[in-house]
Amino acid sequence: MELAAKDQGGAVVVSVKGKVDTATAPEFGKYLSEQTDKAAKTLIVSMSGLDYISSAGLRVILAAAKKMKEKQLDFILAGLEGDVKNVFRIAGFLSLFKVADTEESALKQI
Amino acid sequence: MELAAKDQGGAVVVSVKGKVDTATAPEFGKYLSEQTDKAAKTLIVSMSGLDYISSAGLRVILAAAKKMKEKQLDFILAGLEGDVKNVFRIAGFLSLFKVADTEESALKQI
Amino acid sequence: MTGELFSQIQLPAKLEYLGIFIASVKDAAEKYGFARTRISEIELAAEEILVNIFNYAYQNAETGCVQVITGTDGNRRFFIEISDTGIPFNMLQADPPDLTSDISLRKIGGLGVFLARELINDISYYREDNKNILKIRV
Amino acid sequence: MTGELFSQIQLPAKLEYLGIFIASVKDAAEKYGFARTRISEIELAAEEILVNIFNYAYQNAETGCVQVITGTDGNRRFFIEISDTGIPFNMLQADPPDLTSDISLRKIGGLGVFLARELINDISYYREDNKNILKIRV
Ligand SMILES: Nc1ncnc2c1ncn2[C@@H]1O[C@H](COP(=O)(O)OP(=O)(O)O)[C@@H](O)[C@H]1O
Ligand SMILES: Nc1ncnc2c1ncn2[C@@H]1O[C@H](COP(=O)(O)OP(=O)(O)O)[C@@H](O)[C@H]1O
Repeated sequence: MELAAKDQGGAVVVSVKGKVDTATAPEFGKYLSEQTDKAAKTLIVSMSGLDYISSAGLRVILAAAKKMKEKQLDFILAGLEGDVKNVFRIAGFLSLFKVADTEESALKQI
Repeated sequence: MELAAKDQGGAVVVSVKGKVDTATAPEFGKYLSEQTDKAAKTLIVSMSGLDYISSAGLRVILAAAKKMKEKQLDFILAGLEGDVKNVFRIAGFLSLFKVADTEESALKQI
Repeated sequence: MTGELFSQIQLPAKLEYLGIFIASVKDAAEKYGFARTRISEIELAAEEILVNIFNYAYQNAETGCVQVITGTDGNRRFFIEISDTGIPFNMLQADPPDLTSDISLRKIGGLGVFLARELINDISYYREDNKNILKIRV
Repeated sequence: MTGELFSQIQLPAKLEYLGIFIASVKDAAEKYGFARTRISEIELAAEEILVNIFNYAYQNAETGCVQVITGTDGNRRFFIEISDTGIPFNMLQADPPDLTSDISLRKIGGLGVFLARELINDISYYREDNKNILKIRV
């Protein structure tokens, strides 16, 4: 799993690549929760490089979304593809969250 | 496993760190054989960072020593310690090869 | 016609062994010839079931083992059998998760069993010799 | 007093699984409480024996499995049992390697069995049900 964050004008973009499973999810959770704690604008989670996610990762995403909601700030999932997108669909997350095909289109939604 | 080589005046020093087991030995073998092919002076294999070696690694060492012998060039094992040194001892390699406690003392033997 | 045993692994029910269990399941699925997407779904279902055993099966007692067997049955169908000696638990009877509330009310968790069941049609459960035995047929 | 099973792993006899087998052996040895050096010796002996099975046991036939079981016996002594269904081979009867020739004449190879035997005093071999069974007691 690789994590990175960058400031993109109107938003903070956190990108997560590789594999988020039960073993790596805690690190992802810590990272994302730091970002939401200090967030003062929209948070975009970019997942175009994500190969695998299990429910431990979905937990982390939902927790971050809840925090952003409390702060009345936008939370967007970007770049969902293939197998990973299917997991989000089954979990009902595609209708729960704002979703954008790419990081760029997410930035345009702000 | 980490491999590195440097030219040290009178010798080429190849250092091998980490773990040489049956899975990593082929890469070590390829590396060492390239070094012996082009060797024109003493070859020192520095093993102070080596944590583990199995017979697949001993094979590689003996093959390199044979090549150096054919070329009538010196071959020295340096920095053997602890568990790894014990494996070399059991295999009879400590009496077979020139051995130096450290890379520095190997360089002094040239 | 008899099936073929591909792998059999029994280790303590601890997260540190997840990688070993998953590697054996993935390799078996690859050997059987499933497509990449199907392998990823099988991996996910196996992870969810295993992690639940790590987390819940031995909650009130010393941690026991999990056994994962992969192979093909008499009809050359791929199977994974996951068994533990923990508290009786039949995931086929677990309550469905909350899939409708909005973000603030949506419960965190409860998705593992659901994902496994959605991804794998044919899972059977039986309890025998104080063991939970899940047989997954793909 | 009965022993405790720590792990049981059965996978195809292929180098790609060496890491899994070794992880199970190392974890078991750590759990038992051996010192670092002893664990390293146990790991080495296990690697040599396993790799020989990968290389030689199924030379003339389809690759079968290796099974590695770790645990303690009735006297709480640590054991590793390694078994395969390959050609009969008793490593306790293998010829000793060349340990005396000088570099040019020294044979390359032949050290694996020797290392395993030097590092572990108590290894027993038996053949049963077309299996080679090595029991290593530490
Ligand atoms: N192997 C098991 N043994 C006992 N209880 C279990 C087991 N697996 C799951 N459960 C129960 O089922 C619930 C739902 O599991 P799951 O869908 O994976 O979601 P989560 O783990 O997030 O709660 C768990 O909270 C637990 O109470
Ligand atoms: N499991 C096995 N089945 C059949 N033959 C074996 C087995 N293990 C070892 N041997 C034989 O014993 C020999 C010595 O093995 P070893 O000491 O590991 O050295 P090497 O593998 O370098 O030859 C091998 O060359 C092989 O002929």
